[in-house]
Amino acid sequence: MIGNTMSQTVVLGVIGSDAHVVGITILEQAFSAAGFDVVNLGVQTSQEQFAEAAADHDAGAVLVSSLYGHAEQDCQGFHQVLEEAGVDAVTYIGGNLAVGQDDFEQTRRTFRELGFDRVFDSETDPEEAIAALRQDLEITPTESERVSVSS
Amino acid sequence: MIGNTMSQTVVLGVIGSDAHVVGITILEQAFSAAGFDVVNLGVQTSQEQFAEAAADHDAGAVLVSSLYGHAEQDCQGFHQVLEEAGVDAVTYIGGNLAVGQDDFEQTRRTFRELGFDRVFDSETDPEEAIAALRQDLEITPTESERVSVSS
Amino acid sequence: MIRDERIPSDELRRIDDEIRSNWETGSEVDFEEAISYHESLPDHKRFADVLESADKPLLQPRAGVPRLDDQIELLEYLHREGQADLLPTTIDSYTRDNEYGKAQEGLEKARETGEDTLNGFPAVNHGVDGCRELIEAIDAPIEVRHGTPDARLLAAITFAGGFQSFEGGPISYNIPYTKRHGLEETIERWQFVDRLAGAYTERGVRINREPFGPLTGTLVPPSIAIAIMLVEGKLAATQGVRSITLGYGQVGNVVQDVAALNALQKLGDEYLPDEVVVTTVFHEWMGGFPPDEARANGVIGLGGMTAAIARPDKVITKSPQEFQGVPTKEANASGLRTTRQVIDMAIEQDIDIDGIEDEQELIERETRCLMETIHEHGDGDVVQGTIEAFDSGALDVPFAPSDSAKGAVLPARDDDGRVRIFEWADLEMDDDIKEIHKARLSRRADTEGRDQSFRMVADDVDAISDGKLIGRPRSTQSQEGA
Amino acid sequence: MIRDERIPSDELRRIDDEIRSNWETGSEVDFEEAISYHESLPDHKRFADVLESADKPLLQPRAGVPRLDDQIELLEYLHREGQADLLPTTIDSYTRDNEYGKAQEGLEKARETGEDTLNGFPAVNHGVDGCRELIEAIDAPIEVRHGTPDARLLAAITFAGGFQSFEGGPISYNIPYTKRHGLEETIERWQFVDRLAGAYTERGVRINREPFGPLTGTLVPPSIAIAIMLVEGKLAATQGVRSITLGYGQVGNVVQDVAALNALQKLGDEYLPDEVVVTTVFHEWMGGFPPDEARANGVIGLGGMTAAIARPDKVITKSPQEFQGVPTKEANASGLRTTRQVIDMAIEQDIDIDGIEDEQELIERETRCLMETIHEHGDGDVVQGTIEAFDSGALDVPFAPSDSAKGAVLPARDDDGRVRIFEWADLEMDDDIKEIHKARLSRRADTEGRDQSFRMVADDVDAISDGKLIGRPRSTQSQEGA
Ligand code: B12
Ligand code: B12
Repeated sequence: MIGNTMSQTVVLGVIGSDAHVVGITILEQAFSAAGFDVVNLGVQTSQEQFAEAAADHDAGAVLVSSLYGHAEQDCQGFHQVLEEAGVDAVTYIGGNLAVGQDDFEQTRRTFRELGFDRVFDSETDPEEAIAALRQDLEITPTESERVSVSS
Repeated sequence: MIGNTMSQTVVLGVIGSDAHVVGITILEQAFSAAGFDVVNLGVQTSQEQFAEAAADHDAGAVLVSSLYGHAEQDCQGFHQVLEEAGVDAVTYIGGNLAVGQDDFEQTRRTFRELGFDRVFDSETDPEEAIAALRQDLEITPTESERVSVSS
Repeated sequence: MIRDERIPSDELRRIDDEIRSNWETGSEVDFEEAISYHESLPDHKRFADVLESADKPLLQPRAGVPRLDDQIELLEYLHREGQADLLPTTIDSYTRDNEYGKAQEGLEKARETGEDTLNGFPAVNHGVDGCRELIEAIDAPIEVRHGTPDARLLAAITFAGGFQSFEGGPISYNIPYTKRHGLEETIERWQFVDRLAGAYTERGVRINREPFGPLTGTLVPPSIAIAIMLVEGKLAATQGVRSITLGYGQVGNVVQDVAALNALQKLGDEYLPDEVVVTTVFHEWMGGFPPDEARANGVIGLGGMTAAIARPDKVITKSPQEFQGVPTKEANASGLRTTRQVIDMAIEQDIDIDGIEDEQELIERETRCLMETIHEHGDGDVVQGTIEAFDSGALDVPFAPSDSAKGAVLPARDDDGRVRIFEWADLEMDDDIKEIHKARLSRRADTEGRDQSFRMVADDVDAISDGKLIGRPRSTQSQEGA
Repeated sequence: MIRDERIPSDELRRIDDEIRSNWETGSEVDFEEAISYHESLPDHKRFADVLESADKPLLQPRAGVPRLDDQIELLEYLHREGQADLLPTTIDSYTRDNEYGKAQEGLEKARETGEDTLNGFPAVNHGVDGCRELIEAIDAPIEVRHGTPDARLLAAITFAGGFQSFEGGPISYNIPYTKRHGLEETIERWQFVDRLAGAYTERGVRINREPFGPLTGTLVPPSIAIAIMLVEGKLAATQGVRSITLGYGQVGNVVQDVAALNALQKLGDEYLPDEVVVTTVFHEWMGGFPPDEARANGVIGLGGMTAAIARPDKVITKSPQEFQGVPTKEANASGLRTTRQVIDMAIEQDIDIDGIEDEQELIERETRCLMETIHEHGDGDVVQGTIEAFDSGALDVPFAPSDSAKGAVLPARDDDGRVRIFEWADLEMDDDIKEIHKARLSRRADTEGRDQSFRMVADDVDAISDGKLIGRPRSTQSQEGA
């Protein structure tokens, strides 16, 4: 698994039955331009499809997007599924993660507890996520490993 | 003083150095149309001018308008001045009575304590004030008298 | 091979029986009884009549919460405090996926915890009686709004439940809303929905149908949206629908928006059969909103202004909290009142803007090109033509997540902020029209001193949420800025 | 007899000495030292330069609180969170009445209790040093805004305190703001203010002067406002002012507002001497606001839209809390951002509305009639002409509380919502122009099936706060309503 932690391949998709595609279209573009290999699974991607693609491509990171407000339900057990598929990647989630006008810190906690290494709100500029990923993949791979395993 | 309590004459003006004239222009019009005799003192009227006009015309009611946010200072001691001039009229105040975004119930209390029989906010339709005055002048003159004396 | 033909009555009945067995509440539906129920409703709850007889744009928000009592309270609030003329019931995402079991779980969880665990009202689970309770509680017409590729059971239940307006269509609720549903499949399913609405219509209950005009909500060129509206309108008319509201989502350029709404009404009247009453609905900006309520109110204000000039029959309002998530009822009502104020202040004014006719003519010509190619692709049949045209890319929608559309066409704003086509891919269009777009876009590229590229598209996607209409590069912005 | 002539230097010095003895802080002023102070200020705090070189409308709110630290905090907030380009310091009412003692009491009470016991910033009491602390703390130009008939001491202190822009004028801060000050008196006093600004100007410190265009804020016919702006501009120019911003308050009809702003700039350039740089400022609706923030945002949105089309040099924004009282800083910033969003979305668009030229021509003709009558009343002297014209009623302002104006002219909206004159009283105007107004108003009366009367005026006064532009009688409203 050691070789994988430095993989520049990023698996990207919108989880559940969410069809908001514009955000990941922009993200795909931005991560590609930043030199990552992006596998864009598109919208309405299941947990299993994320896991399969991440395993197939030895992904260094799995980026989950959700806009429509069902992210919490859609991500239950997601990290279990990844683990079972032997995926050991940094996991990020971003977008509009709660139904309604929630407090983001609360939302962040919820998704951290579900196992995501980083949680981004919908004001996130792609550059922020790129900077974070550069750091997580190259500078502190072991720490991010620890976090995703302890989830 | 008994004869005066039923006077249909209304003295109207804007107190202090306030120059907002549009409201009293509308009020003058509405009270006249409703059959009252209106003495409109205009803007920037002092406490003494109100008292003098009310005494001169045996006014049944004194209607004070204030929009610019200094009403509380401008009305300190007003009822004293009226009393000294021998004015025994119903007193109303209306308009925008506090500086800033105050709670109106609090404002109402303040001006009731200063001696006004009724306190109106700036959403007041002239018809409401007319209805109130009809009631105060014709139906319960003694009660309104009591209130204005006990102030 | 599926064609644009009316579903025969026996077939209608067969499908109806079949789909009603998909969830327990399906058995509550009795068509004859439903007709009498609709007949018992007062005039001011008859959606089509209220909409068609209005003499200024009626306002309608979006709103849906899982529990019935909450939904009643929410709609009452929006009617009273937001002065909404027409009300919505937005359906949750599980129902849109026909996952009635999951919706039931969510509904039960909502009932237990009091939290909104679904992003809408699961009308199928509430059943006919639940819907009727809602219809009876609210003193205005209510429309079902959703995003469901297969809305047959939802239609059967909500029509019987007293709703007289139903949003969506086989393209507009497929291409922007789902990845894997084929167009042939959704057309067949929506033919049933329309046929059912037609069956009510024949019995005097004119169910209003409203294709979803904004599509992906993101820089959709007007002619593409209008062509799809015309197709869905025709399909609905074939099945007997007689009250059709064609939709359009604001792009933010006033001239283009007014021109597009004019073209939509004109082409709607032209392309749809005479017996159909065609109305229009204008959606306030459907793309990304600013993450700031004050700025969002500016976006809403521009929407209201556009509506005051174009005078569509209906306006779907946004709330200042659009960016953040499902709005509070207060924010939702506030979007309604901001819009109402702007419309009512501007609508009595004579505001004739130059260039609207020219832009309208361009939009009409483009739309006719697209309608022509659909006609040709289908050898005269609009169903086959639509399927084939999407398949070949001759018809396409920008940012379409669906596998049924190429999603290869890319829009960008010109120097005046009108949405043009930057990447045509295989979209069918006369060459001289393409030249017009190209010229307008290269004028913008000149202004900005940069090449046309995906960067420009991405900048345009973010522009309104960043406070501008046109996604200028940083350098130009600082040059022109104060 | 006072005339439009420049105050001689020795006279300027004499008055200056005299008025500076009215309050203790007056002695802090030292002209030469003040010039060096201004020279030490960075370019981005030079009001006239920033305003005149802007290439899109700059935004400025209204704001003033009694305590210096609070005022700094407030302006920093509006600059940062409201993205205001220019900042204000609104002066309290006691200072406007030259009651520096009462202002002092209020200020001390504010310092003790932390409450805002004054409705503005008592700049005279804060003195030169207090003003400079403010100027230094804020990274943008700041204007003094007030409403003071006799603003001589305020000007002396704030100019020396580093402010480079000063609102008001002898008519615009008299007629709407006070009952008993004679025009002759206020003109004389403002000649001093302008002369002082002119003295700074001669030394290279171009103090910007801004006559208050909205006047009573209530349905002021554009030509009346423009004529008064021209008079005040001329008076200021005579005293040596070289940067003049003429003002205009939104009436709410887009065509009339754009036409008026165009006319204001054009006539300003024409009537004022060439060496004056004339800019314009547009005030968002200055009359009664809706008692509802959502609706108020609609009013603000329409203001932003109008500004985007007319492109004045500056816009004074309103807050959604205008109705209620002095706004919180958050509401104030939100009015700025709503306006900014609408302007930035609309300003790059080509929005040419029909009829603007015609309306502009009418406004120009009316304004010329008024300027002509002023000229005649004063035998060529604009000071005497203004005094005499107000005295005869040939020049008048609707709803003027001042004894110096007849206040007999009454405006009403026509059927398109443009402000016309219903009661001319003695206002000077060519008969054919009066006929145009009459025809437009009788068209409205026909629409409404009622006579022209004060009722119509009163309905128009309330209309915007009631959610409409035109004050239709209830019956017509229900006829047209949905
Ligand atoms: C356009 C839009 C639509 C279009 C989508 C078209 C399409 N297929 O893409 C349409 C109209 C079809 C639509 C439908 C729906 N929508 Co919608 N939609 C929007 C809207 C207005 C803009 C979204 C957008 O494109 N933004 C522009 C892109 C560039 O930004 P973005 O998506 O936020 O992505 C950026 C960031 O979030 C971040 N990001 C996103 N994901 C990730 C992941 C990672 C790892 C990282 C680091 C960053 C990141 O980076 C991205 C690029 O900058 C938003 C509100 C808003 N934001 O203004 C609502 C919104 C997202 N929609 C919403 C809803 C509820 C729905 C529906 C359920 C509505 C309905 N009842 O019909 C359906 C859902 C359909 C479905 N099955 O998914 C809600 C979600 C509510 C919530 N979360 O609480 C929102 C917030 C609107 C609202 N206020 O109610 N919608
Ligand atoms: C027009 C206006 C002006 C015009 C006034 C022209 C004139 N001479 O009349 C101008 C531009 C000159 C002006 C100046 C100022 N104004 Co001013 N103005 C307004 C505005 C926008 C509308 C007022 C109006 O005409 N309304 C229409 C009439 C019909 O309604 P009305 O006045 O409210 O009156 C009705 C009711 O209130 C009620 N009513 C009123 N009095 C009474 C009395 C009784 C007994 C009863 C029963 C009912 C009643 O009935 C009336 C008829 O329906 C208000 C805000 C608003 N309301 O939207 C601010 C407002 C009143 N002004 C305000 C301020 C601060 C000022 C200034 C100090 C501002 C400044 N810093 O320059 C100066 C004061 C000058 C002075 N010496 O008075 C503040 C007051 C703040 C507060 N109370 O906390 C307000 C609320 C604006 C704000 N949000 O800051 N203003």
